[in-house]
Amino acid sequence: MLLNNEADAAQDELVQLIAPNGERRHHPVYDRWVADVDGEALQALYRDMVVIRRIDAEATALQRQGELALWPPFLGQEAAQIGSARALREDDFVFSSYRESGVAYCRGVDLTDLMRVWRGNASAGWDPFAINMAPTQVIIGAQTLHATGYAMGILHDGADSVAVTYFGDGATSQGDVNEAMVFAASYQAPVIFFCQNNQWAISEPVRLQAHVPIARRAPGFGIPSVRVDGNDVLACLAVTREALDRARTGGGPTFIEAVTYRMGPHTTADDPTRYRDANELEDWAAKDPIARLAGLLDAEGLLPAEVSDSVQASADDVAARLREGCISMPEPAAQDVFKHVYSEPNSWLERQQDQYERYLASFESPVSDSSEEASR
Amino acid sequence: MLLNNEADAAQDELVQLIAPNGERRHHPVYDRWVADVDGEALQALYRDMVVIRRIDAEATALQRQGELALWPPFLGQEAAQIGSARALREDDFVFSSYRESGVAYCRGVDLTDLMRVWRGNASAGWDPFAINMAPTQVIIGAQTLHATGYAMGILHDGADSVAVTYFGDGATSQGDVNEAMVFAASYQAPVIFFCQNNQWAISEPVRLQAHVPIARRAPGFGIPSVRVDGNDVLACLAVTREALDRARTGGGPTFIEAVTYRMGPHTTADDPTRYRDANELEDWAAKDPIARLAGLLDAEGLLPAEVSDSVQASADDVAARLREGCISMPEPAAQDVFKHVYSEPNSWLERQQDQYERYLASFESPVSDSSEEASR
Amino acid sequence: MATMTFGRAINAGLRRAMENDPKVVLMGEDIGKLGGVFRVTDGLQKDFGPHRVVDTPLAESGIMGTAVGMAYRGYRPVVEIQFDGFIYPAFDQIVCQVAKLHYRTQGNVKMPITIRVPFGGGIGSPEHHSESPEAYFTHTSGLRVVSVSNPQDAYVMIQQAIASNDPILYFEPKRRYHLKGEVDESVDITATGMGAARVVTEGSDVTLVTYGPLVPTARDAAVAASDDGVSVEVIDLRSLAPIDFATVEKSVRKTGRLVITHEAAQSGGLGAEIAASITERCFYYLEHAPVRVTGFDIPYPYSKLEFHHLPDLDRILDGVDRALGRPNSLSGLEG
Amino acid sequence: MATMTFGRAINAGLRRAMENDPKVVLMGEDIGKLGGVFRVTDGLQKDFGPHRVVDTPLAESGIMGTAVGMAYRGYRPVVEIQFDGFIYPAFDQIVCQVAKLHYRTQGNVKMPITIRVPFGGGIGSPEHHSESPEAYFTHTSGLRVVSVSNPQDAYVMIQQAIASNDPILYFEPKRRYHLKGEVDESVDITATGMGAARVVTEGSDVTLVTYGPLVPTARDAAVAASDDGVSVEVIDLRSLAPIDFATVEKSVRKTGRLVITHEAAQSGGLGAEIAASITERCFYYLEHAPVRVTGFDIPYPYSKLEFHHLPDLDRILDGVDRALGRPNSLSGLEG
Ligand SMILES: Cc1ncc(C[n+]2csc(CCOP(=O)(O)OP(=O)(O)O)c2C)c(N)n1
Ligand SMILES: Cc1ncc(C[n+]2csc(CCOP(=O)(O)OP(=O)(O)O)c2C)c(N)n1
Ligand SMILES: [Mg+2]
Ligand SMILES: [Mg+2]
Repeated sequence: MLLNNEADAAQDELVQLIAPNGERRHHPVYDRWVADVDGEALQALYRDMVVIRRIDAEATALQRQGELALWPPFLGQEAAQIGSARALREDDFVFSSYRESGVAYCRGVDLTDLMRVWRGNASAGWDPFAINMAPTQVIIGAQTLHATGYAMGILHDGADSVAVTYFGDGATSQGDVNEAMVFAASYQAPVIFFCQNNQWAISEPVRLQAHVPIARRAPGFGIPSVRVDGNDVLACLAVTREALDRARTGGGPTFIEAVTYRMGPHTTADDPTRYRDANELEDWAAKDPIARLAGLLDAEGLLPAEVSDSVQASADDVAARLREGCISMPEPAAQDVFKHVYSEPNSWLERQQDQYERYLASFESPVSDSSEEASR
Repeated sequence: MLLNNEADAAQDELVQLIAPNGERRHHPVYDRWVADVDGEALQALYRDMVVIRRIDAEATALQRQGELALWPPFLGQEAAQIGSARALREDDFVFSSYRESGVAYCRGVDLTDLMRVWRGNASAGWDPFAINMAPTQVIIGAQTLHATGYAMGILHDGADSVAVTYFGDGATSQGDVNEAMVFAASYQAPVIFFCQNNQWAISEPVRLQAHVPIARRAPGFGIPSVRVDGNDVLACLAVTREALDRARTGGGPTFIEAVTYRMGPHTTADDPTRYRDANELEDWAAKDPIARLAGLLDAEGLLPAEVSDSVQASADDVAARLREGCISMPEPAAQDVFKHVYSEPNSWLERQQDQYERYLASFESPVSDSSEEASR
Repeated sequence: MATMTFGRAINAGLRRAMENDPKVVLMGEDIGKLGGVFRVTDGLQKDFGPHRVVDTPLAESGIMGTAVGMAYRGYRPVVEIQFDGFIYPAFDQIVCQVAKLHYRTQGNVKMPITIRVPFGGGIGSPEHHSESPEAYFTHTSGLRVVSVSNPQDAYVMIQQAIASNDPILYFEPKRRYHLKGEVDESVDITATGMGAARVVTEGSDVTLVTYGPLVPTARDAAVAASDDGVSVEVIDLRSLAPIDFATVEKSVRKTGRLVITHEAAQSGGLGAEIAASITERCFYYLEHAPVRVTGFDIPYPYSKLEFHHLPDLDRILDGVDRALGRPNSLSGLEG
Repeated sequence: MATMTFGRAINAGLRRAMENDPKVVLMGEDIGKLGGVFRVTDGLQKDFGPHRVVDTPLAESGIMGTAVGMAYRGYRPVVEIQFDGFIYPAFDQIVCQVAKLHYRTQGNVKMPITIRVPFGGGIGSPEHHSESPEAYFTHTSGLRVVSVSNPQDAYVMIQQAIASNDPILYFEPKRRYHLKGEVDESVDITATGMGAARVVTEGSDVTLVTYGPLVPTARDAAVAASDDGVSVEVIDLRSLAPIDFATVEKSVRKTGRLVITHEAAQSGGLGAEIAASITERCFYYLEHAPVRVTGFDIPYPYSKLEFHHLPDLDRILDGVDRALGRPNSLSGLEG
């Protein structure tokens, strides 16, 4: 019997709980996963999204002002990041790419730490164990295997934590991501594959990576998957909670495709006008995740001026602290270049460090007498 | 909507045209692909299977006698190899692993060439362009990308040839095989992924690689797939013909899972009693591909003694030529070690070759006078 | 003669190669409409079409493996690896397939694949964007490796690489993409081989060997040294595997002193091979052990520290002093 | 003291490490019921269970990447790569992740991963089963690399590797798996570091440096040379990154002559680093340029030719002759 790839409308349908106009949509399966989300909780999600959008804008500004070397904006992906990350427990562990600053915010990252990598002051901004989130990953897809291995460790420990890995639509083409699904399915590891399909991998449209919806990939590996409106924070929360529950109760991995849009450039070094149509951006602007939740809150009277103002104040405060932390970051010392390559002493490196320190010292004082040196 | 991995019986059903007892089964879709296969053609397929089984046995014997360094038997997989390979046109191109000696036979490989690699006399036994089949591939899965790239070249050329790649169940876990599917789907390349699921990857059962039937993998990449009884030569012929037709007419790639069984050890160096049950072998022996076709032929009066005898004589003849070619293979010369590393002169290698030749020569004649050498 | 940037010169060379041979096909991530993240393929898809300039899915092993298949089919793929640090997923296909197929098939299968790799540091990038992986490939038999240091060589050598029937790693020093130079587009690329090293500046006291990004730095160092009365001969290797040791040997027989500089980590770097080979070939001419001025044995550091890692003019001069046996920061530590 | 084969000694070391630390987990293809294709893990799954001895899907990048995740979770994975030639699909995870995570996280994330690799040739295998890829890893900062040459070292060093918080490539010379030797299982593995080279036989005329599979061959060469009146000091490096140059230096200061032998291709091989470093450290003690006796710059050949590629006793003796400046096959070619 030939298995074909003709569209199965039901399969490809997006889970949506808030329509683009802000209307609450009911869903037979997923409503129950957000039944506890009351007005206050919705306001909190709103606050999160506004704050991280402000972080994104502030970081972009810092880059333009020369305070950051680079910044990968997540503008437009706030619902996918907040909805999923707010579903997590503290003891869950996140393995993300480079674009999940919104997720890092939810994990409680220090704002200065969030800037370190992008200012060029670190290769990893934070202590992964302090916030249970691995550092940014630049090698596309590599982190999905780490998450899977971590989840195998959870199984081993008999714990009910979950590993969650974030990656993009482009990443699904990498061998590593597919191998991660093989391992996750084989061991039934408690890992969630959270794919933010933001339609683009730098200049390449998602159609170059896949002719069928990405969510269809995982079932072929034996992993259930779900396609969710990635601009709907409630829907993202719901599907992530369901997946977490499955993982915690021995049900193994889940694949989530959050269909969203990268409204900005790939990074501040990119110029999207070279490859994409302005119209496309407009279409997606109409589905803006923040405006959408604001619509729902408004309709339910949950967005009075004092709430708006307070959210605004939070965002201002975060932005100010972010900027301050960024520009007052201490400069690293030359010797730092040699630190932590190994956890144990290494004769090759010690020799090089020793030579380099003498070399640096030679700029400060006249070269010392060679006989004295020789006696060392 | 959650896409799950619950078994869909219809999807997982094997295409079968000959039952294990030799009865012809009718199939609504695939009968037409073998409508032209008359008694003579069936006898030819039978002859092929008997001959390659004899090749396999002879090579195994040669290994036991120390004439081959190693041999990977394909015992039990004759129908999958003959059925698929006999569907091909001369201008199609095969990229296989190491176990497809039966396919190479169909491509017209010289019998001595077939033994070269396994005797340790070559890294590639034949000229790929002489039989339109790439040499054996040891790196699991690597060849699937070569086939896909070759198929991209066919597209480019506007030709209607097809690239066919063979690989095992274990190989499906490799990143390369999954990336090959991504590329094949993206460009709609005319390539057939022919997976011989022989239930084992050395000592690992297929369940370790995949909890769901392997044929389900491809549709998630946008590639139609089919699951076929790999011990049924007619069914293998039918599904391959259909896939070839699709590829030739612009329909892109197809994935075929041929469900079969490796009745022998992984290679002559392996001892399967360490990891698998004797009962399993018995079960599969009852589905033997050759006995099955013999049953059908018998029932239809197509296997009289003169046919059996002639087939036997063919097999004997091939075995004799194989053995003779193998044991009379000339030994390589020392200088061969340096040949063909590059197609253009290379100063590093020339120097090493020069040194080594002088070194070898020094065993033949006394070391020449150093002043004479110095003048070189 | 036209003045053009380094990147533009490669672009012009690619264009010329594509015009001359319809079997030349470019493959890579974002090389089409975007023209590559460094714009090296700018305009080529527009002019040659998406079948000659192929945007690929995001998978380096896939790119390299399909390029092998294209080569089987008679094409001459030119693969762009977006950044040095992203070549590793393709490592298996490069070392086990690309490098070996000609040998194992006794020459029946040619692998005329050119692998373009923007490499090296100095541009303030985050992790994995500043690697110098050349030594992995120079140690891989069956591959040729080149690196270019100026627009003219870039223009000529990309065409020579594409024309060669052997697989070639073509390393482009990314921090020099904007370097401008004269390019003679009328030059006959078949007139010279690709393997010859070039003496950049002649000198008599010390031989300074380098390639790619550090060639301009080495030249500056030679100028600075000459102010100090030291005559430095700078050699740009151009071909890293094989290395034109005859040219280096000739120089060292003259100077008796050798300094090698590269960005890659010292241990097991190309400098080791050069030091070892030249010591073998010129032992009785050497006045001092060959000196290596290289990156440290550390992962490439974050950008605020990269100029501590990268050899610069002062560190090269310090190396020259050491080769001359002059008292300096390391006096008494060696020899 | 017990007599055991090389393979058995590693097995015993693995068993001891697993008994001592429940966080030690073995991962790889066919390591469970089969006990690995070389039977090195024989019996371990039966005794420790399938959660401690994990048969993995057939995907090396997957194995290495999940091992990284296990390390994040506090485990100490011991990964078996079935054969040297199958390590390349994992290359990206090894060089970009395993090697770098400690550095980039400023020590917050430890990567106590041991990667066991049966390596080298001489067993008559087909392609990709006889590689010597060690130089790729010794050039990769952040990794440590060791190779063992006898059952006692194998037993001790596998435990030391597992106990170390740094990632370690542990190269096992597959053609010596059946070599037997005495193993003292009571030895305290913390008493000595893993990095020290070992003087196998003392000598005064030439220093002969090697590791792994060629240690027995080098020892035999020393015996043969002594019949000829030449006293060869054989050093087994044991640690390949970093190399204990102090021990080699001491020897070369005494002998003035250095021969290095390994199976890997010459250009860019470990021999280049040893020659370069020892020349730097002992220039004024050297009577002759360091001599390299290695595999050629070719893909590993098919087995009928492998003994032309692999250094053997005669080629090593020829190298010793060269280092002594004796007239021999290459007289007049160098220097
Ligand atoms: C192995 C590797 N190859 C290439 C790159 C260069 N690169 C960085 S981001 C990117 C696109 C990623 O697209 P996607 O996975 O959709 O994530 P997004 O950037 O859209 O969040 C590419 C090609 C890389 N970082 N790593
Ligand atoms: C990259 C790589 N990893 C591991 C191996 C070792 N190996 C050789 S065959 C094999 C099993 C392959 O199983 P499968 O793909 O099912 O093919 P089969 O042997 O059953 O035909 C393994 C693990 C290899 N050759 N290449
Ligand atoms: Mg994307
Ligand atoms: Mg199999």
